[in-house]
Amino acid sequence: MPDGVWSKCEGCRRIVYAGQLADNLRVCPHCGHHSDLTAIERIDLLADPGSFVELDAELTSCDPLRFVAAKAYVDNLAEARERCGLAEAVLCGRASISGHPVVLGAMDFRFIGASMGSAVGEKVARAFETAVSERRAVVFSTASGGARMQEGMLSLMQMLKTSAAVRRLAEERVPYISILTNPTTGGVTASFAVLADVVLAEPGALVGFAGPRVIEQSIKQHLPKGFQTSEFLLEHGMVDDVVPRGQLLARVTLLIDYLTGGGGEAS
Amino acid sequence: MPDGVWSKCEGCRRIVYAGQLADNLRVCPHCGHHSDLTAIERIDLLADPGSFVELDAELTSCDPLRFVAAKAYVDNLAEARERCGLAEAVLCGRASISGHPVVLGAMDFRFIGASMGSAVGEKVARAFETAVSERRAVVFSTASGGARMQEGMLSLMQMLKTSAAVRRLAEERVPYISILTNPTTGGVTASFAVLADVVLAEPGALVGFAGPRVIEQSIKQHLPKGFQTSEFLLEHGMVDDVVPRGQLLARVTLLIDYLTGGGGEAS
Amino acid sequence: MRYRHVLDFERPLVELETKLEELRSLDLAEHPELLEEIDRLTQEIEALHESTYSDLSAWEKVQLSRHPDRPKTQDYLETIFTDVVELHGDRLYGDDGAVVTALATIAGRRVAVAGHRKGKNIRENIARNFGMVHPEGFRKAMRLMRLADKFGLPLVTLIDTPGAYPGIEAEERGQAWAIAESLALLGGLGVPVVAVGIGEGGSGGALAIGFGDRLIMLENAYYSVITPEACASILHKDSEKASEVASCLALTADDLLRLGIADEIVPEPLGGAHRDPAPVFQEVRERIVSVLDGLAGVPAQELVEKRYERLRSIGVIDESAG
Amino acid sequence: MRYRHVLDFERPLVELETKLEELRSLDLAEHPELLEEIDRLTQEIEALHESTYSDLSAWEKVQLSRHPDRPKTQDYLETIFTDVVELHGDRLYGDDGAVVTALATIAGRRVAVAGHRKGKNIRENIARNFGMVHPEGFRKAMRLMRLADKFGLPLVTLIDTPGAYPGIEAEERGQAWAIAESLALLGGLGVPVVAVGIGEGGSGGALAIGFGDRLIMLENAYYSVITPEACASILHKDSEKASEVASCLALTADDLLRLGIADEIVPEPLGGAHRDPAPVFQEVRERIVSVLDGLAGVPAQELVEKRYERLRSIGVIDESAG
Ligand SMILES: [Zn+2]
Ligand SMILES: [Zn+2]
Repeated sequence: MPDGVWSKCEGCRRIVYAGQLADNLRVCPHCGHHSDLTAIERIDLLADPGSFVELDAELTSCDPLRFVAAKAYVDNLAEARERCGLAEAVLCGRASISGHPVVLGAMDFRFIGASMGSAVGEKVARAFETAVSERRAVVFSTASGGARMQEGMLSLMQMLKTSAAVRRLAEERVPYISILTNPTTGGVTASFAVLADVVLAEPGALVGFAGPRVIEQSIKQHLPKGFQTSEFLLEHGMVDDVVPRGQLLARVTLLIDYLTGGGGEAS
Repeated sequence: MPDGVWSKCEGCRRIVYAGQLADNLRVCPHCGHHSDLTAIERIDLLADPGSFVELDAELTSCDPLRFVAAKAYVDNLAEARERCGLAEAVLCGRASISGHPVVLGAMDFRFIGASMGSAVGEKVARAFETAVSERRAVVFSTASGGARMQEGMLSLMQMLKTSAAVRRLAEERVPYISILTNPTTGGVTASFAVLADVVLAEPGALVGFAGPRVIEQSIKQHLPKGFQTSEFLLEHGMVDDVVPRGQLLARVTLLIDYLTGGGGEAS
Repeated sequence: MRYRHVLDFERPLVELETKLEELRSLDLAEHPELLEEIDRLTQEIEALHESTYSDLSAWEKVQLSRHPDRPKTQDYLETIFTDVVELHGDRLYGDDGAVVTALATIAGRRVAVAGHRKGKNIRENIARNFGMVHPEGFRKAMRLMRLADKFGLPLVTLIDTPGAYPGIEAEERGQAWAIAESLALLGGLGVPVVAVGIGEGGSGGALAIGFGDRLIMLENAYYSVITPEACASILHKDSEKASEVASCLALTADDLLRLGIADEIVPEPLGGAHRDPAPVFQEVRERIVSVLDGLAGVPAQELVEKRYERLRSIGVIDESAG
Repeated sequence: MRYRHVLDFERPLVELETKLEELRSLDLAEHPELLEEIDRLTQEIEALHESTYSDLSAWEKVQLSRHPDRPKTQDYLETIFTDVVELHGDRLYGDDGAVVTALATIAGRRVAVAGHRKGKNIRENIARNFGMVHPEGFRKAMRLMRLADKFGLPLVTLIDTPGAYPGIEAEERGQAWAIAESLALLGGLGVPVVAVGIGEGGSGGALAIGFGDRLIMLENAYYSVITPEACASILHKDSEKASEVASCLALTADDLLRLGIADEIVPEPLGGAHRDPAPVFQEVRERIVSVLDGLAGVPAQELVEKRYERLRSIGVIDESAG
């Protein structure tokens, strides 16, 4: 399919012209299907133009276990960096959203499934620490396949590291809003992603702990339609709302406004 | 049935001699059925002999609404006082349990179903306040049919009053152990009874919010066997343990010991 | 005027009004003798209207408080608040439709709002379980309370429930535990709490979010330790005696004011808030704002202490002797 | 000696041992020529025993960690602790049999204990879901953690789970939410926390209660970001390659020590802790007590800060350039 000209919608299988899709924030104009965004597109969606200044841009993963499977982990990393133009699977930085100073984070699923290894965990923890010291609200768009198994236990421990960082933020009463996007599973869901004061999700996103295939293997039956979608989570009380991409900026702005006012007059 | 000689067990319908029943803490030697105890029996079960000193013994209910139904509330009160030899449906006092100084409370179901009106709420709140100021652990045996409707909204507000009193106790990190006995329902269950650090229940006790008849009327079907028993609550994660009466003193003693040590050496 | 829902005690009035409408629909030029009859009937209706609504019994107020057309929590959210952001779920089990939680703005002041939520029709009422709360509803409200406390947002609660739902699953998931924890949390919130009784105040399910530093009651709202029907069924084995029992339970706004539980009463138009909601919304808004302004800047610890003292003072006891 | 359960890599050894027993059961007075054969076999077994167990691969250790006869959390509760008071339930939904929470005494020191709980037979394992935790299990552990924090009781955790349960209901009730909240809580406890890896350490379900101020690993316990089988199934579409993958994942006690995650290793008898549990219990008890004594009296805030610094130091990154 010639890239950049037209594409087939994953939701309704209809043909959508690229320009039209881009104008519509990559939401299908026919069926409302939300296509995945890159980390940079996520930041552009929310940050005031030109306001994003990346933190820890130089911080990258290593290969402490010299992990080799079908491919060597170092080659996975090199290939992902090359293809995505990113040092790692997460971008964090200072930014402003509708004038509010924030720390803004976004994950990029193209980068080894936005899995969380040492570098992702470290960048996330530092982002929360910056937010504490500068009393900036945190807004985080998550996407992840889970922990980065190529870094073994070092990767698992990032769940605890990032959760502890959120706890410190919460203790200082600095607001945190997370946006769960397709897909967010495993160790990222089960750590900083869901520990926000307000958890939003994009329509139709797959969000859960265990992946659907793992569950199907475990229970030896097919999963019901709609299982582990944003809408399923809303019904089960796990997210505050499912927000279409076109309304996300307005909603996040309003939420920051409520949570940073300290009970005073509306701005 | 000639009182004090023999009685028919409500659990197994067998005849039990009164002396045998009394020796066995009023637990049926045949089937283990736990008969209801009076407030004084409850205190005797736990307090070191002679250690109980009642608080607010003079504090009694009034009839602020001049409530009259089948009987006038004032007559209910007079009759209950006469029959039970108690000023109200709850006894609270200082005591020691296996040497530990505590505030000990016990409710008496014979007194208008141990319902909670202004006087019960006041006595319970004062008991928790005494525990805070003297840093005594609280041990409370509950039994109640709920709020005392003859005092209307004054009665409902006692739920909030007693819950707020428990919150202050919790804030001061003073331990609180409750023992749910048959029956504990309505406003007492839904306030101080279940807010303890450790919640124990006697075997087979009926414990819940709505009474079984109310639920049956609401859902128009019969309730499953064992519904709202202590064992049901244990299975549903609501109580820490179901403890037979014969083991209660030892268990409560051990728990006080754990929760008052402040992490030091065992005494 | 047609009423969609007619309460028992309104029936004589509605019959006269129907008759009047019929007369008016006739050609009066052909029947000039009817003019007098219409005049007479109009006066009669006016008098009956006054007598029907001006001195309502407790039971009549209970009926009014349950009127299907009566303004509901959702109406208040849509009229007296702006920038409403609804927050869903308890993060534990579900999202109870019988409770709504939101961040909202009232006359420029940012607050958190929790309310019981009844529907206006069968479809809505099924989704919202007729405003009868399950444990996950109380836990949803607790999440909002913690958020309000954390970020210094005053809490406004809107009370309108027949009570906590009495059902098997509600008991299984700890109905009593959820209510008790909610009460303890409410007692310790370090932000101003304003509760408004807008309709039914059914027992523990109402109380779980239904008290604060100030309790405002609508004139025809009730708040009771038990529903009159349930009380009659226990005391008289006859739920038909509800009307008799209702006046004993001290459940009207006036009773609550007298007992020192409610602080102020918002008057309703004759016949109830649904006859002309706009001034009621206006008045409720002003009262809430006035309470919020009065409590603005009070330190958290002082709010908690004062609320506890207020609670401690409720009740009538005798300490003189047994 | 008969083994109830024989692991794959133990099979050659067990075959020889079985043969030796058969020989010994013969009448040696009638067959004196067998004495020499018995001697030879005994030596061969000794050598094979040594070589089988002395340099176990990661995969062999994983198998040992799962051995049905291996001492479980319940065994530790019964041997190294006294005055155990089990506390049940999460006060929200249920009482997960896959997690045990208790107050207990160890060498005279009062502590709180949380552990994953596997069974020793099918019946127990069904009740305990093979140690695979549902959200209510994590919430049960959280209740204990809060109790420990409130009353200043050090927390001891015993890690032994294949992982959090991957099932429909677990997801419905917020498996990820329960784990995440448990992690945040663990990070902020103002009491000493000692974690002991006694068997399986399966991913997030292990981590939720599986870290603290000190992590003690049994020699043959493992702790892994993913089970070797699941990892092999993802990387090679072939769960049979688990043995190969196991050695890449850095999941053994030695690996964890090298990576700065574990602090100390408790040696096991050749063949695993189940061959001779008594000295293992003894050693684990001493190690826990020693950690508790080392941390006694440290102020809550300092414990939390140090734990955070410890966590912050875990990971290998490059900051020099992209
Ligand atoms: Zn489409
Ligand atoms: Zn019996």
